[in-house]
Amino acid sequence: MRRLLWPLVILAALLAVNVLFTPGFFAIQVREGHLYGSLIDILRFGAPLILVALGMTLVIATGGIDLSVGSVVAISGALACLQISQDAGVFTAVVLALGLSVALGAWNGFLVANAGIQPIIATLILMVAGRGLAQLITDGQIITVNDPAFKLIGGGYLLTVPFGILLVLAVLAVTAFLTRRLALGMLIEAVGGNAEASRLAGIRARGIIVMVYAFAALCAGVAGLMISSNVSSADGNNAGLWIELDAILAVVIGGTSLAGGRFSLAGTVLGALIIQTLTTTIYSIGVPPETTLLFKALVVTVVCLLQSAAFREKVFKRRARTAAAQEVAA
Amino acid sequence: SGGSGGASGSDDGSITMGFSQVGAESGWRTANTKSVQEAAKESGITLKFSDAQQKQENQIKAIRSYIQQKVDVIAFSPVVESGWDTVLKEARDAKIPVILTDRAVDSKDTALYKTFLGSDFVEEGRKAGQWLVQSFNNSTDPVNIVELQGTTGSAPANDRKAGFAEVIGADPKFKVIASQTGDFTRAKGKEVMEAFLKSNPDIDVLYAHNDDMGLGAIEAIEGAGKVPGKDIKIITVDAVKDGMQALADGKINYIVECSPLLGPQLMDLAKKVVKGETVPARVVTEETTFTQEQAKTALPNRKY
Amino acid sequence: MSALASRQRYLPALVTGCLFAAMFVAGGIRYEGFASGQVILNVFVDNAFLLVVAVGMTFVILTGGIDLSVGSVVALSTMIAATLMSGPGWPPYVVVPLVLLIGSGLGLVMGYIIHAFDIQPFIVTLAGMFLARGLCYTIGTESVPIEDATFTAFAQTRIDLFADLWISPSVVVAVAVVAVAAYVLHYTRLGRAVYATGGSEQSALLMGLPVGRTKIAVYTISGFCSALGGVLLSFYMLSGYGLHAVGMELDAIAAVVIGGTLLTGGSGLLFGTVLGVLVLGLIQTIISFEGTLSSWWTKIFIGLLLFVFIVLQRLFSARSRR
Amino acid sequence: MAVPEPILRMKGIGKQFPGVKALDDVDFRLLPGEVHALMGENGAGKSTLIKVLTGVHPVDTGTIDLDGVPVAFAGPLEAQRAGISTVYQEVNLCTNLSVAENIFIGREPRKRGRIDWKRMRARAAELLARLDLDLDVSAPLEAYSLAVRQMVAIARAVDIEARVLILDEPTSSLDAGEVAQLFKVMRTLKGEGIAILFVSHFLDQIYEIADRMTILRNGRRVGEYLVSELSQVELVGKMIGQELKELERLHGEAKRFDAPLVEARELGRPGAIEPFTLTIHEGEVVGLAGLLGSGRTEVARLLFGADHAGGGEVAVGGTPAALRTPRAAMGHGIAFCSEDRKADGLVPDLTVRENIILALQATRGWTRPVPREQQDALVGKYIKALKISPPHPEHLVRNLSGGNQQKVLLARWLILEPRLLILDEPTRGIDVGAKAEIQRLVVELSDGGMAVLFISAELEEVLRLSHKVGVLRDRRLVAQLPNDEELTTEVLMETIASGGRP
Ligand SMILES: Nc1ncnc2c1ncn2[C@@H]1O[C@H](COP(=O)(O)OP(=O)(O)OP(=O)(O)O)[C@@H](O)[C@H]1O
Ligand SMILES: Nc1ncnc2c1ncn2[C@@H]1O[C@H](COP(=O)(O)OP(=O)(O)OP(=O)(O)O)[C@@H](O)[C@H]1O
Ligand SMILES: [Mg+2]
Ligand SMILES: [Mg+2]
Repeated sequence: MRRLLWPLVILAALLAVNVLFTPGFFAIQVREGHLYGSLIDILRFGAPLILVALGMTLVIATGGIDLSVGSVVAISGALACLQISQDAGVFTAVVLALGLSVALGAWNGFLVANAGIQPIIATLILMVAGRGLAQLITDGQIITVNDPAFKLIGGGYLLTVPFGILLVLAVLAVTAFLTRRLALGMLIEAVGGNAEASRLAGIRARGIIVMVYAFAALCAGVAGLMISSNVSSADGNNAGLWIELDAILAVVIGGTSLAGGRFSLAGTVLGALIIQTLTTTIYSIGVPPETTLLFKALVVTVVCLLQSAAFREKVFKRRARTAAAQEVAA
Repeated sequence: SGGSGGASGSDDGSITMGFSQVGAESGWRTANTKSVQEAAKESGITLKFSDAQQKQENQIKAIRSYIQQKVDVIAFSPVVESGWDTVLKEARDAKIPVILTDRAVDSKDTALYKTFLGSDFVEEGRKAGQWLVQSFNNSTDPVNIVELQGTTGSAPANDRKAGFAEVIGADPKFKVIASQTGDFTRAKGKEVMEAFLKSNPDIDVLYAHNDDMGLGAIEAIEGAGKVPGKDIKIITVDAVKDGMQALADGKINYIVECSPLLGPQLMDLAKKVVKGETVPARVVTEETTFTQEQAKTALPNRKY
Repeated sequence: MSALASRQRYLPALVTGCLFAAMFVAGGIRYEGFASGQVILNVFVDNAFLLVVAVGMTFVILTGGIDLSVGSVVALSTMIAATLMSGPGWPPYVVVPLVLLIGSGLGLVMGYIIHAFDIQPFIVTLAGMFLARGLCYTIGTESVPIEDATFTAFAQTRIDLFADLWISPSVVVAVAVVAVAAYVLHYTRLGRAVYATGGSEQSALLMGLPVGRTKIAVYTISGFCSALGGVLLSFYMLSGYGLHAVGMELDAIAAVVIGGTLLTGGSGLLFGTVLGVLVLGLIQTIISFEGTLSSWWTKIFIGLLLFVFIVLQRLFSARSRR
Repeated sequence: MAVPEPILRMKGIGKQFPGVKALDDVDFRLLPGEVHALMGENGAGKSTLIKVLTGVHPVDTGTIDLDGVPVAFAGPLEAQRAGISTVYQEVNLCTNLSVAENIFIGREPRKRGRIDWKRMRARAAELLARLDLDLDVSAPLEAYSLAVRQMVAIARAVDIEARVLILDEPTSSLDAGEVAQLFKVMRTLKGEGIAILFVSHFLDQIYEIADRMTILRNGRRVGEYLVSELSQVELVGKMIGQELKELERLHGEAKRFDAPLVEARELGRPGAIEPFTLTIHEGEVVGLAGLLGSGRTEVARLLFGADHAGGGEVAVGGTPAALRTPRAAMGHGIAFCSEDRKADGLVPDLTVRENIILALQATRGWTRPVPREQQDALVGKYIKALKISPPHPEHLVRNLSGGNQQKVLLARWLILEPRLLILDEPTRGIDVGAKAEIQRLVVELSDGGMAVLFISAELEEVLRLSHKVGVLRDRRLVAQLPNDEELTTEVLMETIASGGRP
C-alpha cells in the first residue's frame, strides 16, 4: 500500500544507521538454541508496544483514546506475579490477570459508551487509579517470581523463536481476522467516521465501543504479562509507564487519524517497530541520555514531515522548479 | 491533637508530623515510606503523610497545607535540591520546625531547616568507584565499563554518576565506553544492557545506579551466554533483598548500601526538635557496603 | 428560547461550579480547618501556573487540536530563566520577556508545521515535547536555583487581602490572563474563528475564515501561556529544572475537559477551564487534608474523586437537558 | 443587444482528480447583472467548476480573469475579498455557533474594537426577516433543520458585499415559499448589477429566474444558451444526451388498501411534534407535505426510533412494537433514508461499496459479514440502476458529487428491501434523469407491496407518487387527504396555509 511506503522508508533508514555503527547489526545467529541478534531484540522488546498499539488502533478508530493502558499493563503483571508468588498455578494467574484486564477495559468502554463521558477523561480515571491499584497489589514493592512456565511468555523461546514474537503474530492475526475478514473493522470505521450516521444505519455502536476498549485492555494485559515475565518480576510503579504515549504515537505514525475512522493495522505495527528501532538505535549508537530526547524529536519530526503529502509536494515542487531553472540556465 | 489536624499538639504532649514523600517510584522508596510510617506508630507520633508523585510543586503544596493544618513538625524528602526557600520561610514564619530526609536542599540560609538526615549519593558513587579501583589495581589492561544511569536529571543519578567518575577518573585505564539511562527499572536495565552487549563486544564491568537495573542487566548478560559476576563484574547501589540475593549467589560483585530505613532516626530527631533540644545539622544514616561474602552472612536478617 | 439556548451553553460550566461548591462544603464538614477562605485561595496560589497553561490549552482544544508540549515548555522556561539569571546574571526584566518570546516562538513553529503540512497536532506537539524537554537536559540535568534578588522578592511577595487572607502575585497574573483570554474568545474575531474552526474546519474554510492563521495563532498562544506558566512556576519554585512539570500537559488537558470543553473542538467556555483547574486543585487539597493515605491509596482516591465528579457532572447536565 | 464585458471569464479550465477527469477544457463567462444557470447531470462538474473558481481546488490548466485581470485565489477567503460570495453545495456552516454568528462570522460588527453582539443579533434578525424567516438568532444552528440552515447560508452570502454571488443548489430542500423569497432577493441583487451564478436541478426554477445558461456534460462544456431560446426538452436532451419522457401521475387507478402495516397512535414528542395518529398500509405510498420546519422529519424519526417518543404507541403488522432504537425499527422492517446526508447519512471516509452495504451489515452484526460476491452484486446493481458516477465501488464517498452521494445513501436502504421505507427528501440534489428513475423505483416497490413514507419539499413530486398525503403545520399533523383527482398542488398549499381548517 502506498500509505505505508514512507513509514517503511523511515524504518529502513533507521536500520541502516545502525549498521553504520554496529557492523554486525543484521546478523542473526542461533545461540544456546535460540535466535540471537539485534533485529530479534527489536522485535522482542517491541512486542509489548506492538500489542498495546494494536488495541489502541481500534480504540482510536472509533474516535476514542485510551490513556489507561499503561496502568492495565502494570495491574496485569502485578496480579499475575502476586498469584504465582502465592503458589497459584501459572495458568490461573494468567487467566485472572487477563480477566481483570478485560473487566477494566469494559469499564472504560461503559463510561464512554453508556455514560457518555469523553474518552480521554474516562480513561484518565483508570490511568490514575489503576496505577494505584497496581501498587496496592504489589504493596509498592517489586514481586520477584521464579517460574519457568511464566518466564516463557515474555522471555522464553519456542522452536528457537522468542515466544513474545509468536504471541504478537497470533494477536495480530486474530485482530486482522476479526476486523478485515469479519465485518468488525468496517463497523468500527463507520462508528468512528460518523457516529450519528452509524446509529441511524442500525449499528450497535455501544456494544462495539465496549468491545474495543475491552480488547485494548486485553492487549495491554498480555503486554503486561510479557513485560513482567521478561524480567521475572512485577513492578507496579514503573511497568508500562508512558506506554500509552508511545502506543498512540505508533498508531499515528502508522497513518491512522486521531479523529477516528479509517485505521491500518499494518501501519500501527510499522509505527511501533519504528519507535522500538529508534530506542535501540539510541542505545547502540551511544546517544547520551541528555540528548536522547533531542534525537527523538528530530526523528519524529522527520517522520511526520515525510508522511505529509503537503510537505512532499512543497519540497518536490521546489526541487522540480529549481531543477528546471538550472536546466534553463544551462 | 486529633488526626484531622487542627490545634497544635504540643499542649497535650503528643506530636503531629507532616511528612511529604517524593513518591512511590521504586521499591526503595516504598520501603522508606513504610519505615517512616511504622516508626511513627511505634513512637506515638501522629503522621500526616502525602505522596508528591515525583513533583516538586506537589511537595510545596503539601508543606503549605501542613502549615495550614498547624502540625508540630514537618519532614520531607526533597524531589530536588533547589527551590525550597519560599515555602521553608513560610514554615519558619509559622514557627514549625523542618527536618529534611534522604536528600539535602541547597538553600544558602541553613537556618530554614533544623537538620538533614540521609545518605550522601556522591559518596555512594565514590564507594563504588573505590572498590573498582581496588579490585583492578594489579592489572594494567584497560578496563571497559558500561554504566546504567538512573532517571535522567534525578539527584541520585546525577550524584552517583559524579562520585563514581571522580574516583575512576584518576586512572586512565578505566574507560566508560557506554552510559545510558535505565530509568531505575529492571525492564529498562535489561533492554539497555542487551543493546550494550551487541554494540560492545568487550565489556569488563557494569556499574548500575541501583540494584533493579543491575538485576535486569544480569538477565541480559545470561541471555547473551556470558556469566554475570565473572565475565562481567557488576557493581550496584541500594542493597535491596533481591540484590543481596544475587550478590550472595555471585552474580553481583559489590553493592553499596543506601538504606531506606530512616524512620526510627527521623522520629528521634523529631521529638528532640519539637522539645527544642539542639540537634546536629547533618545526621548521616548508618550505611555500609557489601561484598559477596558479607552478603551471605547479612542476607538472613535483611528487612527488605 | 433564547434563554434556553444560552442556558444550554452555560450548563456544563454551571453544573461543574455547583459540584465544586458541593465538594468544598463536603471537605469542610469532613476536615477541620478546611472550610477557610485561605484554603480556597491556596488552591489558586498553588495552581496559578496550571491555570495559565490550561488557558492556552483551552484555545488549542477549542480548535479541535491538542498541545502535548506545554509541560516541557514550562520546564524549559524555568530552566532558561534560572540559567540566565544565575549564570550570566541577566536581570529578570530581560530574562522574562525572552522566555515568553521563546515559548511563543516554539508554539508558532509547531502551529506553522501543523497548518502548512497538514500533520496531526498530536504528533507535532509530541515532537515539540521531546524537543523542549531535550533542550532542558542539554542545558543541564541538575536543578538550578534562582537567587536574583528582584525575582525572589517578587516571588515571595504576599498580597494581603482582608482578614488574614493573602494571595501571591502569580494569582493576579493568572487572573489577568484568564480575563484577557475570556475577552479574546468572546469579543474578538480571532476568538470566534477559534470556535468556528473547532466546529468544522472545512466549513470555516469555505466560509472564508482565516483557518490557517487561527490555527497558528492558538498554538502560539499556547506556547506563550506555557512560557508564562513557566515563569510563574519559577516564582513558585525559585528554581529551574528539566524534570519540572512532567505530565503537566495531562493535567492541563484534564482541567479543560473537566470544565466541559469538548476535545473534538468547537464547544466550551474558559470559565469551565478555571473550574476544571480548581477541581483538580481541590482534589489535591482534600488528599493532603486526608493525610493518612498511602501512596497508592492516594492515586486510587484521586481516581475515585474524579470519577464521582465526572459522573455527577454528566448526570446533572443530562437530567436538566431533558 | 450588445453583450457587456464579462466580470468573470474562465478559459480552458481542466481539473483532474485521482481517477476522474472532473473538468476538461471548460470555458465559462459571467456577465454583470445576469443570473447564469450552470446545468448538468450529477457529477457533470458543476461544483468542481465553482470550487476551482473560488480557490478551494487549484486548477490544472486554464486561466481565470476577474474584470479582465488574471487571478488565482489561494482559498475562499481571497475569493471573498475579491468580491465573490459563495454558498457551496453541502451546506457549510458551523453548527456549533449561533445563527447570527454563522451569518456574520469573519465580518462581525464591531464597536471600539470588540464584537458588538447586540448589533450583530439585531442585524441578523433583520436580514432573516428579509427572507421571511423568524428564527432565534442566538440559538445554536444545530437546533435547526437542514432547510433552515440552507436559508441561513443564503442569508450570509447575500449580505456579503459582493459583485459575484454563487449559489450551488441552494434550493435543494427549500419549499416553494422559501424559493419565492430567495428569488425576490436575487432579483433585487441582479438589479444592482450583481452577477449571479446559480445551480439547480429544478428546471422550473431555472426558467423562472435565469437569463442564460451553460451546460456541462461529463466535465465538458456543451454550450452556452439564452434561457429564452432553449426549451426544457432541448435542455434535458443536451444535459443527458438523450430524450426524457415526461412524467405522469404515476398512480393512475385507485388502489384499495386493507392490510395496515404500521399504525402510530398518539405518537408524539414534546417540543418536537404533537401526538399524531397515522396508518400506513402495505403497498401504500404516504406523502408528507408541509412548510419548512413543520415537523415532517420529526414524524419520520419517531417512526424509525431515531428519537425517543414522548408518548403514544406503534403497532407493526398488528402487534405492538417498541421502536426505541433505529436498530429495533429495522428489526421490524422499517428503513429510513435521512435528509441530511452529510450529518446523519454517509460515512465520508468509507467507500461507495461500504456505505451501501452498511445497513445490511448492521442487521447481520459483525460476526456474519456479507459475502464479497453478494456485496459486489448488490452494489453493482444499484450503481447501474441509480447511475452512480463514477461507477467505481471502491471510490471514497467523500469524493463523489453531491447528487451521487445522495444516490449512494438511497441505495443503502433499497438493498434492505424493507417493509416500510421512509424517504426524507430522497431526491435532494438529484438530476432530472435520475429523479425519474428513483420515482419509478418507488412506484415499482410499492406495487410489490412495500409501504413508503415519502417526504419532499416539492409538492408535485409528492402528488405524483402518493396514495395519501399527510399535511403538517407547526409540528402538528393537521390533515390526511386521499390523493384523487381533486387533490392538486393548489389544494395542498391551501390546506397547509389554513392548517386543515375549512
Ligand atoms: N475531491 C475530489 N476527489 C476526487 N474526485 C472528485 C472530488 N471532487 C469531485 N470529484 C469528482 O468530480 C466529478 C464532478 O463532481 P462535481 O461535484 O463537480 O459534480 P456536480 O456537477 O456538482 O454534481 P451534483 O449535481 O451531483 O452536485 C465527479 O465525478 C466527482 O466524483
Ligand atoms: N422556521 C423555523 N422556525 C423555528 N424553528 C424551526 C424552523 N424550521 C425548523 N425549525 C426547527 O427545526 C426542527 C426540525 O424540523 P423538522 O426537520 O422536523 O421539520 P421539517 O418539516 O422536516 O422541515 P424541513 O423541511 O426543514 O426539514 C424543528 O423541531 C424546529 O425546532
Ligand atoms: Mg454539485
Ligand atoms: Mg425535514
